[in-house]
Amino acid sequence: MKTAVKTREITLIQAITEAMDTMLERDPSVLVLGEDVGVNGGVFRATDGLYEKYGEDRIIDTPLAESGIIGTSIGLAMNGFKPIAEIQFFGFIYPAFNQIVTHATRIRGRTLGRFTVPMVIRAPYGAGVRAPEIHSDSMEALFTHMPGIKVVVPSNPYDAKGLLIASIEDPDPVLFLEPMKLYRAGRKEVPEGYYKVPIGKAAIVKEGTDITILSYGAMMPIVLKAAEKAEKDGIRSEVIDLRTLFPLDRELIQSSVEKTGKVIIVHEGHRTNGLAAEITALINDTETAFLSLKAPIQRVTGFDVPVPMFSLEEAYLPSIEAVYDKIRFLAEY
Amino acid sequence: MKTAVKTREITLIQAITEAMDTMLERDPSVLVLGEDVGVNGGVFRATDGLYEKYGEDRIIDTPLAESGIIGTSIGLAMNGFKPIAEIQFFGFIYPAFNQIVTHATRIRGRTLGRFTVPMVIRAPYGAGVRAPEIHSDSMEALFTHMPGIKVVVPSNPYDAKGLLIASIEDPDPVLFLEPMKLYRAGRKEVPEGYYKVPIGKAAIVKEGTDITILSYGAMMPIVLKAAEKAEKDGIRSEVIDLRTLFPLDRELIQSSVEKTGKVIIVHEGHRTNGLAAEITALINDTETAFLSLKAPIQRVTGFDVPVPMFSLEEAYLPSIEAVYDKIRFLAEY
Amino acid sequence: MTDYPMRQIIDGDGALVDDRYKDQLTPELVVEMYKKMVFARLFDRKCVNLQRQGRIGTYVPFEGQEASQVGSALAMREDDWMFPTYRDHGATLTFGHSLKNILMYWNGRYEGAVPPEGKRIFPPAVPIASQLLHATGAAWAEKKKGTDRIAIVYFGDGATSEGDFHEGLNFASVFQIPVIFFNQNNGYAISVPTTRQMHSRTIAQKAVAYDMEGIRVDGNDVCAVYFAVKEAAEKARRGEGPTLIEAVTWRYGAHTTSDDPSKYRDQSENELRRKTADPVGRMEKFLKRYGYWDEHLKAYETEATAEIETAVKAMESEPAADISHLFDYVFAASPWPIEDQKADYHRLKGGVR
Amino acid sequence: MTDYPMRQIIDGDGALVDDRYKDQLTPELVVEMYKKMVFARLFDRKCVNLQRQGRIGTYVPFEGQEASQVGSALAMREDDWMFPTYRDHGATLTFGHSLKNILMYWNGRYEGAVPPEGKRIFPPAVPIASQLLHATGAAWAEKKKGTDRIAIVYFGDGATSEGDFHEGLNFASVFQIPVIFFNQNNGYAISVPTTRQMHSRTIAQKAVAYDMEGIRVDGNDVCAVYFAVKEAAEKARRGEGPTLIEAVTWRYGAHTTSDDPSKYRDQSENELRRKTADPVGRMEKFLKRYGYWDEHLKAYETEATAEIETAVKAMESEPAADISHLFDYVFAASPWPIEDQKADYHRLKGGVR
Ligand SMILES: Cc1ncc(C[n+]2csc(CCOP(=O)(O)OP(=O)(O)O)c2C)c(N)n1
Ligand SMILES: Cc1ncc(C[n+]2csc(CCOP(=O)(O)OP(=O)(O)O)c2C)c(N)n1
Ligand SMILES: [Mg+2]
Ligand SMILES: [Mg+2]
Repeated sequence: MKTAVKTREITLIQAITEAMDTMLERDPSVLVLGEDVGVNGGVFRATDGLYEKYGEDRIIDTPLAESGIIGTSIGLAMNGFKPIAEIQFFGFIYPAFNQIVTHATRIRGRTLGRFTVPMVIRAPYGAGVRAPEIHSDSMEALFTHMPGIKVVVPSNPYDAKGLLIASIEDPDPVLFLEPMKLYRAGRKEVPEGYYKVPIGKAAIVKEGTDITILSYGAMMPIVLKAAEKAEKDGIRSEVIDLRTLFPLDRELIQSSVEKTGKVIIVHEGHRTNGLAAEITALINDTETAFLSLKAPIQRVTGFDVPVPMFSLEEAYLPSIEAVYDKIRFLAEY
Repeated sequence: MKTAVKTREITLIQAITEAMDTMLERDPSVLVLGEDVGVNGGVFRATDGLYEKYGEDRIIDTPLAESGIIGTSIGLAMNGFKPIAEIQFFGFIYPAFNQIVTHATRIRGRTLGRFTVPMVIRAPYGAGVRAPEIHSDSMEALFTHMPGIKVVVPSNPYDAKGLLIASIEDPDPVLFLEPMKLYRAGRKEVPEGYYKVPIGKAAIVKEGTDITILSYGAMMPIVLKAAEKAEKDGIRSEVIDLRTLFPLDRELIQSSVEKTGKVIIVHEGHRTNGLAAEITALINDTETAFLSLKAPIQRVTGFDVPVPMFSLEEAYLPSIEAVYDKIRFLAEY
Repeated sequence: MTDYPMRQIIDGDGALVDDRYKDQLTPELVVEMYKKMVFARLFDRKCVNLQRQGRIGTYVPFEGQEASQVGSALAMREDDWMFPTYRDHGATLTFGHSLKNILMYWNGRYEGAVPPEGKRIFPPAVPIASQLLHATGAAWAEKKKGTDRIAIVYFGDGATSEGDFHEGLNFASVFQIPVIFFNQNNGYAISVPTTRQMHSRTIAQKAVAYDMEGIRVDGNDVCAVYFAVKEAAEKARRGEGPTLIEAVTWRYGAHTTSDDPSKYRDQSENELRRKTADPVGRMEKFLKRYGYWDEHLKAYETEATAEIETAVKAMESEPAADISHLFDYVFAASPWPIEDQKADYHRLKGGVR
Repeated sequence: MTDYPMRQIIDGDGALVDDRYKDQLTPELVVEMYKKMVFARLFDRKCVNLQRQGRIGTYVPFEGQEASQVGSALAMREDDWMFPTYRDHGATLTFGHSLKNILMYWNGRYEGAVPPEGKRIFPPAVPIASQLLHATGAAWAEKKKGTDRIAIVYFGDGATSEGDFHEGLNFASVFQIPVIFFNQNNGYAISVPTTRQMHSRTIAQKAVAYDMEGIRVDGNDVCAVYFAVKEAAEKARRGEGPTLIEAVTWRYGAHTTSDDPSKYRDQSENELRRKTADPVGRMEKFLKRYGYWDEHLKAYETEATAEIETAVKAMESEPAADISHLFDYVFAASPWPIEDQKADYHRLKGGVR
């Protein structure tokens, strides 16, 4: 028996607000902390209305100090609360790096589970919105390399809400990256109230038999457009939205690769030691997938240069053409 | 005509001291900064004698603040000096992460070359010396992913001196990682005075035809022992010391892989998004290398768990057996 | 607790309230101060308009902070170092930065962070408070070279919460580095008021932690700012170390052009402040009151506007951003990954495979 | 500049120099203080010996700092939070940590950072100053829960240079969090003397930056430390916010067992201090002087030694480190990469492929 769940069309950022709202309501231990998240409702309005609804004890404007935000969140988390710490832009997470890599991720292990850090770090990431300098980084690979934290990146409103709720309920630290470019890029049917999208599961967003394209976050629309273009040439790509970057959904990647034997990985983070490197290695590690490869795996990524000022950001970002080029290359291989 | 260069047998850490001494003497703009590098000569004695020789204006005991050390070094570097900043242990570099990833690496680009940051960050890294907690990290992959910095890791006294001198002369930031475990692990012939080992070049330390083993730093002795053991079974491994992790020596890797068709990559850093992932992807990217692969590339790495307290560090670290196991696996493939 | 009274030389009505500086307030100086503030304000308003018209990207306005920025910049020597934030174009312009380049900065162009040849101006600091350490390092270098050049570094009230603020002041005090920490306390860090940013009543008192001199000054009084910085600069040049200056000011506008200040503050306060404490208005009153006013100063606005318009035109007639700026300035010599990626980029653009 | 005189209750000769605390110095309390200090010292010396014999790894001795550690720990309530550094076993032992576990910590064992059931003791902080924020967060949680539990966090003079020191004090002051920042100024951060670490004459004065109460206390006077912390604790419990306490002390030994202090300081100062200011010796003098001394206190050393020896035996008879500690505690449920790697590890150990 299925209960009718009401859905509405909302944007990705509204979905994020809803996820926090839902969890703030269900669980009194949930807190929101960050710069400008309270009275102002967040610089992107992700926390809009929450301050009014839950008050300053739960929606907390902090001083301007990322290490302070994460460090105190760790203390709150290991003493009974579930902090959702907002980092205003992903490019400003670095001052908190020590607190994340040395503490948030290690406290469970260091104390054999006596103390734990159930917290979510939310941050808008990525280029393409003409933001000021250093506001457009996409350094998720720094965090997938770091043991002890999960990394989640939604690409649509439905996943955003369900994954954020799952992240808040996760007993361990989760880095939740929000594609700034997709915050208001479109609306999608999203259920009211509580539901979860599981962490660690990718999704096939377009089935196909010729080429597997793996991507996530703000690159999904680019990839889909390239795949559609190639479809007109008769090339059927299977497009997978990874959704979680650590741990990766090995089974889904593997089964798709075994089907197509050809793989393109697309991300806007830098190439060297980026996610595409790990996924390439993962496919290589899985003997059946490796043996089914009919061509070298193709990486379409941000370049090994800093994310530029906005006049050059389109040149930096993987383009539809760049993905299409690789599709053609593999189709003809 | 070759001039006879005097050599002596010295340890890796002595070689590092010599490199700094050589450059401090040749170039008055070279400075050494860090915690306990002055009066104390460094907690590992890497700067032993330098304070007495060059005085407190050039060998500078700083306050205990990594962001401060790197941040002021950036200012010194872009105003005419060449700071060698010591981070006492690699695991304590994280408080300086913002200064490195946002500033040291981006200032040349942000100012189209008007300001530059010629500096070296030295840090002892790695496990296996029964150090206290959090003193044994091996997070080099965080830095290979970051545009704008070179990453160098010597494994023997000769390379250590020559690479450090090259790093000090480099016009851009260089992260120079020193394998703590090899600081005093043995002596090697090292020339007196000035010489360089080029950044970006790997070295074949053992030639072979059956399997290529790529590694660096403290793992080199482990790899060599495993290769020797396999040699007794008649398996001829080619062992390559990467020496520079960014930029990698693509040509050498490629030519060896094309010769052997079988590859093992060994590092003590964590597996996911570690160097082995990038190297696997790099081989995959190079069509000739990819096509010559006769078996999946094998990764022998530290696990995706924090580097443990020392009672478990041997379990964490890649062992001779683990490398040997992969050699056998590939030989039989 | 230590008390830091707010220094003032000219009050909101343009009256000279501190006689000690009378002789130093030459006609040239006060007119220069006034003109630079007018120029800065016109420039700032122009930028806000350009942003509204979509001719530049997000912009960070500084209207209301002209006295702090102009006064401090004028007090520095031409060959000194300046480390501004994203909001300090009033300071950098006064200090000799290029109008066109600043405009290009907000147009997302790398040229924007490049100062004119010979000018020691760092790119605007974006990650809050990180620049305090760069300034400290650069000034330390001057000390090591034995020059008497010094550095001034700008930062906001919010910046005082970051660890780098603390590390910068500590390094500077330990090594007695010739750097001026110039804080513009404009009451807000985006939406967060100073009272929520810190529990201390002043920023100046934070200097106590470093046994450093701390000074609190009316940041809307260009003269008070000027002399506070000048004295700190002389002290630094004499080798007597760093100073922390808190200039108490106010931004009239939004945090950036994407911000809506009515979400977090009562905007009517702006109008009150404009009447009673405006930096430009106050200086105009002063000039008139003491006979420095000259009708050609009225015409100066037209002159300044023309100069700004010329720069806008120059900015807009620049060719598109140079793709080499993306690839060729990461390292002195690009390593193969960048070279390869650049070639691949060009191959794709050329349509050849 | 603000002045912070050093509080003392008992001087180096064991004389009561501040009468106000007379009534509160009950026989039970002073004997307890003495015994805990004796115990801590014996434990510390034992550890140094164990390290020399290769029975534990690098160890961080605290001899000389017993008064600071024992006094502060005794002033806390059983159910409070404690955030120690690697050098604060005198405090954690007094506060109820397990002897055996502390020994295991220095034997590279994860069990070492696990406090006895119900005890709110965090693992020793290793990256300097990071723990100030954890303590602030944990105490904030108590405030949010409405309890009157508070937190004490330990850190050294060197730690005051890190950004996290500043951020911790700022957060605590802004949110009026019930946390005590307990600084042990032992004169050195490894080889770097306090005079080189900071330009300020005291650490206590750094509280001015946060309009926080700062207290400077003789860290070798267990009574002065005890009452300073007790008062700060009561204040915090009343909801009146955080306090910064600087306990001025001295470590006799090396920074760690791998350190050679003769490289950077004149070791003769130790002997002088041992004579004139030793925390244990002073308390013994006090007890004798005021008639609290009891011959069974002499025997206490034997008792304590036996207890320590028992713990050492227990530590040494532990089975080898459990490999599951490496893999099974990173996440609540290990994701596949860890599960796979664990399986691979076991496969290799089992010799099967
Ligand atoms: C490290 C870092 N965190 C967050 C931000 C986002 N941010 C930009 S400006 C700002 C407020 C700065 O306030 P203040 O220091 O008072 O300077 P003001 O903008 O008022 O001039 C914030 C939070 C940033 N740029 N850098
Ligand atoms: C972030 C960080 N940097 C460097 C170190 C190495 N280190 C360990 S102890 C120490 C000195 C600490 O001095 P202080 O804070 O005075 O404490 P003490 O050791 O004297 O008790 C240093 C530099 C570290 N543990 N963490
Ligand atoms: Mg401000
Ligand atoms: Mg100390």
